[in-house]
Order: sequence, then structure tokens, then C-alpha cells
Amino acid sequence: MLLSLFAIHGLGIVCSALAGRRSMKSGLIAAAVAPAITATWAAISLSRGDSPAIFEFAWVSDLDLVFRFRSDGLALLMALLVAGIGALVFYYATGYFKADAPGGNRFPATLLAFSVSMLGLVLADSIWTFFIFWEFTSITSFLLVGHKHEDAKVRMAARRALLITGSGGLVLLAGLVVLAQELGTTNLSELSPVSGTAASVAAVLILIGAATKSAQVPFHVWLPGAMAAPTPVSAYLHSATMVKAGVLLVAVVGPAFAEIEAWKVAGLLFGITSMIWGAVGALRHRDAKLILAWGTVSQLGLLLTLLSFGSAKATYAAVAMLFAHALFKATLFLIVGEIDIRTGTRDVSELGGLAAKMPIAFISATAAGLSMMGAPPLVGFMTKEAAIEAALGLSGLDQAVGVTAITVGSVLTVAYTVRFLMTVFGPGPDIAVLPRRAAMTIPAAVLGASGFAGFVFVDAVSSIVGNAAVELNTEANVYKLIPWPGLTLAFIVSLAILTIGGLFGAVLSRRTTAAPPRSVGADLADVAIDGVLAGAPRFISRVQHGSLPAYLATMGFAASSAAVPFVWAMSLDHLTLWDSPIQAVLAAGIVATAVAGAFVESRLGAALTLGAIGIGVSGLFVIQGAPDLVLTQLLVETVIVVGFVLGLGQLARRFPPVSEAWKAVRIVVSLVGGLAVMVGLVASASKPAGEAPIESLTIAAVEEGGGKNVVNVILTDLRALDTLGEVVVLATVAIGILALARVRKTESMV
Amino acid sequence: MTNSHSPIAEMSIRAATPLALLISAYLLFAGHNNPGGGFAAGLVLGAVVTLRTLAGLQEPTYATALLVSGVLIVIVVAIAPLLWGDPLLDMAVISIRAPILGTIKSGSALPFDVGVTAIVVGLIVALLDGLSDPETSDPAGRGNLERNS
Amino acid sequence: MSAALVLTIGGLTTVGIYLITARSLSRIILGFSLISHAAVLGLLTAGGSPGPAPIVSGEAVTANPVPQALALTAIVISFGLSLFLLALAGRQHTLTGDDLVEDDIEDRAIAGLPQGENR
Amino acid sequence: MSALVALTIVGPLVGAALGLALRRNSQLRDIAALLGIGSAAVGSFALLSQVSANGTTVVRVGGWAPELGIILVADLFAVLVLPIALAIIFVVEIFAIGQRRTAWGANPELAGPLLGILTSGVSLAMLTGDLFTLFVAFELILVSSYVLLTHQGQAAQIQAGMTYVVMNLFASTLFLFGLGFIYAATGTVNIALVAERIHDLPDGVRLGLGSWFLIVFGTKAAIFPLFSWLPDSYPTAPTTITAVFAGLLTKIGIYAMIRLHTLTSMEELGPVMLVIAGATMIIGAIGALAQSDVKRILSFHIISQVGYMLMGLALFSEAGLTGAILFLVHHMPVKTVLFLVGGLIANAEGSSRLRYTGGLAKRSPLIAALFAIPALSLAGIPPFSGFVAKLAVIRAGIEANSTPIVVAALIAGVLTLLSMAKIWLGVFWGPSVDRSDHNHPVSGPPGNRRTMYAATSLAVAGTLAISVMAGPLFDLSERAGAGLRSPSAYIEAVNP
Repeated sequence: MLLSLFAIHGLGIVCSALAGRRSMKSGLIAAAVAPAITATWAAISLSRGDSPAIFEFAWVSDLDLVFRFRSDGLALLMALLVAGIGALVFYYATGYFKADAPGGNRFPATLLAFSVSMLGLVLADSIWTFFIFWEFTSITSFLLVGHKHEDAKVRMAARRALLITGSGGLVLLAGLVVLAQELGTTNLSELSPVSGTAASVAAVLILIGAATKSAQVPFHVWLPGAMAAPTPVSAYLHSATMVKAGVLLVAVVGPAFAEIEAWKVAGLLFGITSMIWGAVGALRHRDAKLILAWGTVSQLGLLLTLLSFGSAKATYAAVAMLFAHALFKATLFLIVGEIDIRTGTRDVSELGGLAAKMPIAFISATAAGLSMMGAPPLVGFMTKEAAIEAALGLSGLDQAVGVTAITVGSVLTVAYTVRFLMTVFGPGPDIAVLPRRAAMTIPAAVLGASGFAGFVFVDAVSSIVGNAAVELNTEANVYKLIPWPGLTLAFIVSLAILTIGGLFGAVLSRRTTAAPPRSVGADLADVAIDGVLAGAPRFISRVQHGSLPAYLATMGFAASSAAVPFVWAMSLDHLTLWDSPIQAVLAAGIVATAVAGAFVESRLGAALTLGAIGIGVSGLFVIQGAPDLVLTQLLVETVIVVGFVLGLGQLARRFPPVSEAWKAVRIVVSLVGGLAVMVGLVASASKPAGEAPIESLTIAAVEEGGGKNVVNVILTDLRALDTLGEVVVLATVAIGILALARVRKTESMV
Repeated sequence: MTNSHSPIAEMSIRAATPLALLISAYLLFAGHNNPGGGFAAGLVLGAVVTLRTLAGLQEPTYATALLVSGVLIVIVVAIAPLLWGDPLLDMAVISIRAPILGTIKSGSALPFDVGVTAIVVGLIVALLDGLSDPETSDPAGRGNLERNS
Repeated sequence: MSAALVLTIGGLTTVGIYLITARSLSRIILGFSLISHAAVLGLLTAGGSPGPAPIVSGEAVTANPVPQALALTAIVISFGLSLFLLALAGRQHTLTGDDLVEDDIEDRAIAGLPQGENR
Repeated sequence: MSALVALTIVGPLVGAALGLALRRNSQLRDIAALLGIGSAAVGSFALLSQVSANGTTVVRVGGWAPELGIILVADLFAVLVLPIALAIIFVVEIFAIGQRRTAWGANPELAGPLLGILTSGVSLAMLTGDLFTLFVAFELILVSSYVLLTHQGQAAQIQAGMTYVVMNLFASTLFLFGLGFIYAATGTVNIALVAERIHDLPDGVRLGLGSWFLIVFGTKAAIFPLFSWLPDSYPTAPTTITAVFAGLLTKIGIYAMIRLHTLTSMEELGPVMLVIAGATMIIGAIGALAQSDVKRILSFHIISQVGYMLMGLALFSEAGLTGAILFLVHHMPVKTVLFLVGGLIANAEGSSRLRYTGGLAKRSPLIAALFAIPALSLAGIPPFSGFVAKLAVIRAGIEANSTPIVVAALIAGVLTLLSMAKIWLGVFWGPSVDRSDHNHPVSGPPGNRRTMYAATSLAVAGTLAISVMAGPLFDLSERAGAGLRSPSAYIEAVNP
């Protein structure tokens, strides 16, 4: 079954790409099928309480790279959210986009590709399966954010999102490798607590990875920018699903880090900071979509905070919140999209009075907003209750921190929600509204109503959440969501939060900020990225300066330093002064000629030096007992000198002058280079570990090679393959020379 | 190429040609027992070709044919043993009685060296082709070039 | 091993490297010829002390033929490459009127430096 | 078996010679070149299946014993890398046939035969068990690449060609010196015998030889600080040529390094090599970021990626070596494909400079898709082969507790991602650029374009196949690495 889900999605991607070539609408409808089927499957499985199905496919088993999926309670709950909201979003998008909107062949297919990545992520039961789909959501998100890429701002936002989540992915990769090593397994359902330094490192790395994806401060800067995406994308990826991936990761690997202090501390740090700062951001902004985006940062912070406490109750509350948040936040986004399309603006200072003009949206939004505030009779109320209960259930410092943080965060949440609802739907500027489109209204209404349904069918929700939470913490099965708690402490706190936050929000909604706040964080991120891009040329131009002589000098120095180890093994014992006095004379002559040749100023003189040295070297060959070499060397030298004179004869007669400093560098590098070669040769021969089989070679040459000239037999028989290669080299050189000649001839004809 | 030929030079080059051919043939055949071999033979032959080309006795236009045939000969020698189930480049050795050189133990190493010679001559011819510089002897062409650069 | 040979190898390499780090391709070709000589001599020196030519004629001990064969192949290959360099130098001369190796234009552009005037 | 080995080396040469002989007949010459390269490719795949089943095959060329003659050793490492290398050249040759009549095409009469010679050199380099033959093979590869790079004779190519030729010539000369050292020290140039005898040498000589050959092979492989020739020369050649260079040439250097340095157990050089690896990957990535031309960005990526391979080798652990080999196998096709797509971009946009490109995703979604898959793979994004390779290397680094190199690898990863984003934003997104202000023609008859697309798609499919087959490939890499790490097996196979 699990596999066929992916197959259906794959098919859906192809179909929607094909259908989308006709129109955006057909593409979207084709794409909606797969999530709809998946959602139905998840719902049925949940209601039947099926035991988890497992699918496993080993990809690279030695690296533990397996595709392993498991449909346990948590996975099913997440799958239901991903696919259910996905199907609604596709439907919604048919209203959001004009039927003939451009990109029909790309957008629906990409969105569906995201959807299946997310499905794979929530169903994953292996660290690496999880990671693979994690990365894929980053890529698809990048493509979706950049949907309107003609706009430079959109491109920057997409780049920022890709880079932050991509870097997070790499950090996560390192963390997961360490974790897998510590655990000895990669099955997520078989985690056992680990401890030690390596485990702490892994914990922090994984947490950073999760924080980038779940937009935790200070990595949150990509999320507001991502609102440049079409609203269906924002509703789906950047509120309901993808940004949850980080929280989900923290939840599923949490059991492994239960004993690690750093995990908890860092998690709380990220969570609480984000919860507060996100809410503050939501209060500052005027763009309705940005208000919601900042709200998402805050809510994700709350989830991370709860998970970091690690108690069974907190985990239960976190799962419940995660569920509720997906419902109400997606609703609100969809409604903002509808407002945007129907009024042409998302600026709350320009909006107003929509309660009357968009009644259905108003009701859905109010339901979702109340759920977000944690007001009854909505599912958000029960989950907020559970969160406060969980905080109160902690002990010592944890309790103080938890209660304070959650209270403050919740007050701010209520405030920005009230501000949002009042500025958009309450009295305000009179604004023209386009007619309603069913495709946009219905999905929001369905999601909004689901918040109420969740409250009504509390037992079902409660058991679904319980089954999910139990996968993370076996002790979580005792908890329930309670619709009417009575006058508990938590309820009182809740009431206080609602009252204070409500008042605060009402006050704030009267005053719109003069100008939209600047996105300092995003700007900083862009400055950093641009800084890297601008610094790179400056850095690289020092290494890659384009000057061949300097490259060669670098190589010379590198080779010389490679010869340093030889120095330790060098012995001079095997050196004799010379093999014969003539050798010494020739040697001195050759070196002297060479040195003179280096200072010869004319090209003709250089050619003559070359010839003289060649003859001298032939002399050395004679002494060495190598007549074949003598013959060849003399012939070769003649050709080269003739070629040199003929080919370069018409060049300017003198070499161009060089600067003194560069000359000094050249002298140094050539001296150490010459030294290196000598040291290498002498050291290598100091204590040889083997000898050439001269005798058997000679015998082989005569007996089997049929020749008395051993060198020639080697060349044409024993090592004929070398000769084969050598002559092909010569032939190739000839081809090259001919090609250049032909180019010149065609040119001169023109 | 030099356009001014002296008749004497031309005549002596013509006369030297058979001699050089003989030397290079000697180098080719003697190589297996004495200094020499295909490469040296090729270079000597190349020298003749150079002189003849410089003297205007022939045009350097047949390089590719030499190269191709040389490479093919060498390859045939290389893979022929495979047909008999022997390893690559397994050289056969046979004894031949030749008129002047006496008994030669030779075999597939000889055609191999012939291939080498062909390639070396091909290279020299290519070089002559490449170095023959129409622009140097043609002031108009050179002027044209300077405008381009 | 003969110190005279080792010093020759070192000397040729030194001068060779000095020459190849020049800007003129004809000097570079010259330098390579010298370094190639050095490398070939290195191979021969590595093969042991000199001796009668390895042509079988009765003498039992001859010079080591293997390095000679290797050296021969090396000479031929570097011969071929020198010719190719000559052809390149000739082409560069046709294009620029000289045989100088210019700095890479793209690299200079990235460094923000003025580009060579030759093109 | 012996015949298969011979086929991979000689087959392309025959094709090249016939291609040259038939150069006036465009169809016959293309067929000859394709057949030559194709036969070698098929032969190498056959070798892979044989060797993985029956173990290392040793061919004594001419029938001579290892200490006398040359041997060819088809061990698992060789036959794992070789088929991929040859398949790449084959695909590129198809692309080249399609590209011939466009402004960026290589000279059709020469490109095929020269690629054939290159192929032969690659086969020889990978199969040889003899260091001197390796030198000859390097020269074969290099000289054919010199000619491929410069045969059109344009100013930029000659300029770049000089840098390329001279740098590599210097490296070749150093190679020769190294051979002299090795021969002086061990009295042989046979790799197996060297591996056997090297442990009797004083440590100084052993390490000296190791680091000398690190420089020699490192220049070919474009490691820090020896990479400068690469970005200056590659981008100037016609796309097809660059694609082959990019996929193969540096990898031959790494290949040789992996072979020699593991067989001779150069563990002591590990730390130095790790430092070089880190510098290579980061500086390469920074270099890529600095560029504003697709081909140059991709050229710098090669350097960066070579750093990862070197890192795997430098760890001198089983996991590291496996990672390095897998990285090699993955990188060759991916890089080639990216350059081919670079060619498609240049063909569609008239330029590969980011300044002159934009909005291509809309006009040609196919090119965008063909680019995206290998680009993601190169950036190490799952589920592509690059991810597996990177994971393998990073895991090896973490297992070896080499934190700095892991951090360097991660930073290089981020920079690579950014530079890929730079290409994507510059070429595929954004508004279309008005192309009237630069004079590159957008050319090529549709038939040829179809061949180019087909070849590129084939190559992309190949990279996907490598991703899917990553499991078996990992196993093979592991076995190949194990073979290299126990020199005795290699020596035993060569000299029983």
C-alpha cells in the first residue's frame, strides 16, 4: 500500500504536467487526485486503527541507505494533514489562479512533487529516508517560492530560502551521520538513548538543522521572504507542512537525546526565543500574509519548546498543537489569499469591513483565529489547555521557565490574532471586493469548520493524537484532550491570557504602524550571501591570477617541497666523482653552455645553445654505453634546431625584458628545483630495494626476441606497447600540426 | 619555403636521395642487432624528404596517408597474435637469409618498425606542411595579418 | 652513481626551470628541452653505472638496457611535444605577432585588472 | 579476456585511424569513430562482468614475465571505472556529431579520431600495471587533448592551450624524474613489483616517492595548488571537448593516485593530503562562486569535487577509499553531462555567460530539467548519486574523527549549492535577456539539435542509472578498494 501511494503520486506528477500544458486548472485538478486518495487512505487507516504497515527497500545497504516507511499513528496523522490539506490546497488553487495562468505545466507538478516529498518524510522510518525527503522538500520549496521569478525580489527570497535550508540540511547530514554511528541503527522506531560528547555534538547539529527548516530564530529570516510564493504555496508549505518538518524531526529523534542536556537547553533557547520574537514580528507587520508568517515562527517555537521539555505530557501537548496549528493556520492563509485576490491588497491598513462583504471568509477566519488564540469551543482551546497543563506539570526551574514562556507567548499570540481579525474584518476603509469564487471559499470553510469539529468529536481527536504521541513517548497514552476542564489552574491561566491578550490586541489594532518594518534579518542574510559572492572573486584572483610563469613557479616550489622527505634518506656513499674524466669535462661543458644559454638574448643564439647541449648530452650517452640513444638524440636535436630556426626564425630577434623581482623568484625556484631533482635521485639510489634483471633480459632478447641489440628488442618486443603508444603520440602531434596549418591556410585564403 | 632554388643544390639533393634511402633501410633492418631501428630510419628518411621539399622537388601533402598507414601497420602487428590465441603484441620470430646482411632473425618486429618509420616520416612531412609559411614570403598576406591583430 | 652526472642533471633542471618560467614560448621550448635532457639522464643514471653497449657480442656485463629503452621512448615523446609547442608558438606568432604567453583574460577580468592589450 | 583487454586499448585506435583515412566521407568517418569507441566501451563492460565474477585478470603483453615486459592488470578498480569513462566518451561523440554544424562544434574531421586516441589512452592508463606505460598513456591522453583543445586555432584557444600544454608538460617531466627515482630505488617500473619492494626502502625515500607522485598526479588531477591550468583552459574548447576533459582528465590523475598510493600504502602522507583536499574543495568552490560564465563555474566545480575524492583517499581507510572510488564513478558522468547541458545552454542562448542568459526555464523546460538533475547530484542532494558519494566520504571522515576535513567538506557543500543557485538564477530564471547586443549566433539545424538533446538525455539517464544502481556500485567500490588496500593480492595476481 505504501509503495502504491508513491506510485500514484508519481503518476500524478506526470499527468498534471501533461494536463497543465492545456491550462493551469486542468493541471491542478489532475494533481489533486493523488493527495485526495492518500488522505482517504490515512483517514480510513486511522479510524480502523490498523497496525503499522512497513515497506522497506534497500538502496545502498552498506551505507544504511534504505527506503523504509512505516505507517504508525504519528505517521498517519501527519499523512492525513499533508495529503488532506494538500488536496484542499490544490482545489483552492484552481480558484486562486486564473485558468490560463502561465506555468500550468510546471506549478501543479512541482507542488505535487513537494506533496509526495512531504509524504515520504512523514512516513519515513529510517534516518536516511527522512533526510532524503527532507532535502527534497527544500528543493521543491525553492522552485515554488521562485514561481514568479521574473521579479528580482522573488529570486532573492528563493535564494535565501534555499541557502538557509540547504546549509541546515548539510549540518543535519553531519549530525545524522554521528547519531547513526552512536545508535548503531538508522531505524527511527528503534531509537535508544545515547550519551557522550559525540552524541551531544550530534544533538546540537540536528537541532540546528531542524531550526533552519522550522524557521527558528535566527534562521527564521527566510520564511517571511518565502511569502513571495503564491498563497496556496504559503498555506501548504510554509505553514501547514514543510516548516513542521523540523519540529517533527525534533520529536522523532528526541527519545535518543533524552539524556542530553545540550539538546534540551538548545531546544528551549531556540523555541522560546522564536515564540516571543515571532509573535512580536506578527504584531509589527502590516502585510496580512507576513503577520501570519511571523505567527508561524512563534507557533513553531512553542512546539519546539514543548518538545524540548521532553515530558510525556509536553510531548502529548506538542502533537496536539501540531495538529491544531496545521488546521487553523492553513485556514487563515487561504483566507488571506482570497482577500488578496478579491481586494487586490493584503495591507491591513487598507483593509476593513470585510466581515460584511466576505461573510463566509469572516466566519471561517474567526473560527480559525479563535482556535489559534486558544478559545473555546475549538480544538485550539483544548490543545492550548494541554500545553499549559504540561508546563504546570513540570517541576523546578523547568516549570517556571515553561509557564512564563508559554504565558507570554500566548498573550502575544492572542494579541496579534485579535489585531489581525479586527483590522481585516472590523471597521476600516471601504474597499471594493470582487465576486466570490467557490473554489477559494470552500476549502477555507472546510478547514475552519474542522477546528470546531475537532472540538465536538473530541474523543476521536484525542485518541488519534494519543496514538501519535505514544510513538514518541510510551507514557503519553494516559493523556486526553478535555473540552470542559472546569475551574482548573490551567483554565484560569487560559482565561487570563485571553483577556490580557485580547485587550492588548484590540488596542494595537486601532493604530496601524506608519510604515512596514524593514526586514533586517533577511537583509543581513542577503548581505552575507552577496558578500560571499563579492568576496570570492577578490580571493580567487590571488590564486588564479592567469599568469602561466607564476603557475609554473608554484608547481616548481610544490615539487621541490615534495622532495623534502628524500633529504632524510640521503647518503652520499654510493657517489663517485665521475665515471670517467671525459664525463666530467662534458658535464661541465653542458652545464656551462646551459647557463650561458639562459642569458643569451637572441633567439638564434638560443637555438644554437640547444644544439650544442644536445651534442654534449649525446656524448654522455656514448660514455654511458647507449649507442641507440646517441643516434636518436643527434637526429632529434637536428630536427628540433632546424624546426626552431625555421618556425621561429621570423620572430623578433630578442626576448622581451623581465622585472628584476620576478627574475629573483625564478632564480630561487629553479635552484630549489634543480636541488630537489638531485636530492631525489641520490637518495633513491642510496639503498636500492631491487635490481634490474639485466642478465635474464639479455638472454630473453637473444633467445626469444631474436635480436642482439637488447635495447631495440625491448622497444619492439618486450615493451612494444610503449612504442605503440609513443608512435601514436607522434601521429597525434602530426595531426595537431596539420590542423593548425590548415587553419592558417584557410585564413590566408580569406 | 624558399622560392629560389639553386640548380646545383637541386642536383645534389637528387643524387643524395638514393643514398639516404639506403641508409635508412639499413637502419631499419639492422636495428634489431645493431644501433638503429624504425625511429632513426624515419628521421633519416625525413631528412631526405625535408631537403627535397625545401628544394621544391615535392610538396608536403601526404602526411595523413603516412600517419594512417603507419598506425594501421603497427596496430595490425599488435593484434595479429590475438588471432592465434597469443597475447597482444606477441612478436613472432623467424629466420631469413638475406643477400647482403646474411641470416637475419627477424619477424613481426620488422613490420612494427616499418610502421614506426612511416609515422615518423609522416610527422616530418606534417611539420614541413605546418612550417611552410605562406605569409612570410608574401608581404601582402603579412600586412593582412597585422591588420587583424 | 656519478656525481658529475647528478650535477649535470641538477644544472640542466635549474636552467630549464628558469627558462620555462619566462613569457616567451621559444624560451619555454628551450627550457623543456633542457629539463627533458635532465630527465633522460636521470633515467640512465638510475639504471646503474655505465658499461659496454647492450648489444650481445660476448661480453657478459653490459650497461642496463632497460633505462636506455625507456629513455629512448621518453626522448621521442618529448621530441614530439617540442614540435607541437613549436607549432603553437608559430600559431601564436601568426595571431599576435609574437610568441608571448599572455595572462588569462577571464582571470584578469575577475580580478578587476585591465586586460591584455594584445587582443 | 586477453582479447577484451586488447579491444579496449586497440579498438578505438583502429577507429581513429580509419576515421582519419575516411575523413572526406562524413558518415563513414563518424561510424568508424563511433564503432571504435563503442567497441571499447562494450568490451569494458564485458570486462567488468568477467572480472567481478572471476577476479583480477592479468595480460602479459607479448607474453613476457612482469619483470621483463609490460603487463596489463584488469583488476576490479580498473574495470569499474573504465566502462563509465568509455561510455562517457561514446555519448559525447554522439553529441559531437549532432553539434558539428553549429558555431561551437569541433572540427568534425579531427574530433572523432582524436577522441578515439584519447579513449585508447584512457584504457591504457587504467589497465596498465606498469608505471612507464602509465607515463606513455598519460602522454597519449594529453597530446590528444592538446590537439583537441587547440585544433581550431582561435586566439583564446591557443592562449589557453599554451597554459594547458606547458603546465602538463612540466608535470610530465616531473613524472619522468619520478620514474628515474623509482627505478633507482627499486630497479623496476612494474607497479606490483614496486609495491612489493617499496617497503624495503628507507622511510625517507618511500615518502619522497609518495609525495613526488602526489605532485605529478596532483597536477593532472588539479589539486591545490596545482589546479590553475584547468579553469583557464577548459572553457575555451568546444563543448564536446570540454565535456570529455571535465569528465575524464582530472579523474585519470585521481585514479592513478588512488592506485599508486594505496598499493604502496602511503598512510603517512594522509594528513598532508587531507590538508590539500580541504584546500582544494574550498578554494575550488570559492572559485566557482567568483565566475560569471557557466563553463567556468563548472570548471571550478571540478576542482572542488576532486578535493572530495582526495579526501576519501587521504583517510586511508576502507570507508574512505570506497567513498573516493564511488565519488569517482559518480562524478565522471555527472560532470560530463553538466558540460553538455552547458553546451545546450550556449546553443539556446547564444552564450554561456550569465550576463547574456536568463529565463531559459520558461523557453526550454527540457534544458532546465536536464540541468537540474545532474546539478542536484553534483551538489549532493538526494536521491541522486552525488548524495551517496558525499555521504560515503563524509561518513568516512567522521568515522576517522577528522573533524576539520568534514567541516571543510560541509562548507564546500554550501558554497557549491550557492554557485548552482547562481547558475539557476542566472540562466533559467529571471527575465529573458535581450540578445541583440552580442553577436553570437543562435544556430544549428533542428536535426542536429535533436541529436544533441538525445545524447544529453541519454547521459542524464545514465547518471540516474548510476543513482539507482548506487547499492551495487557501492559494493563494487568497496571490493575494488579492498583489492587496493591489500597489495599482496594485487602482487599475487601479477606475479604468481
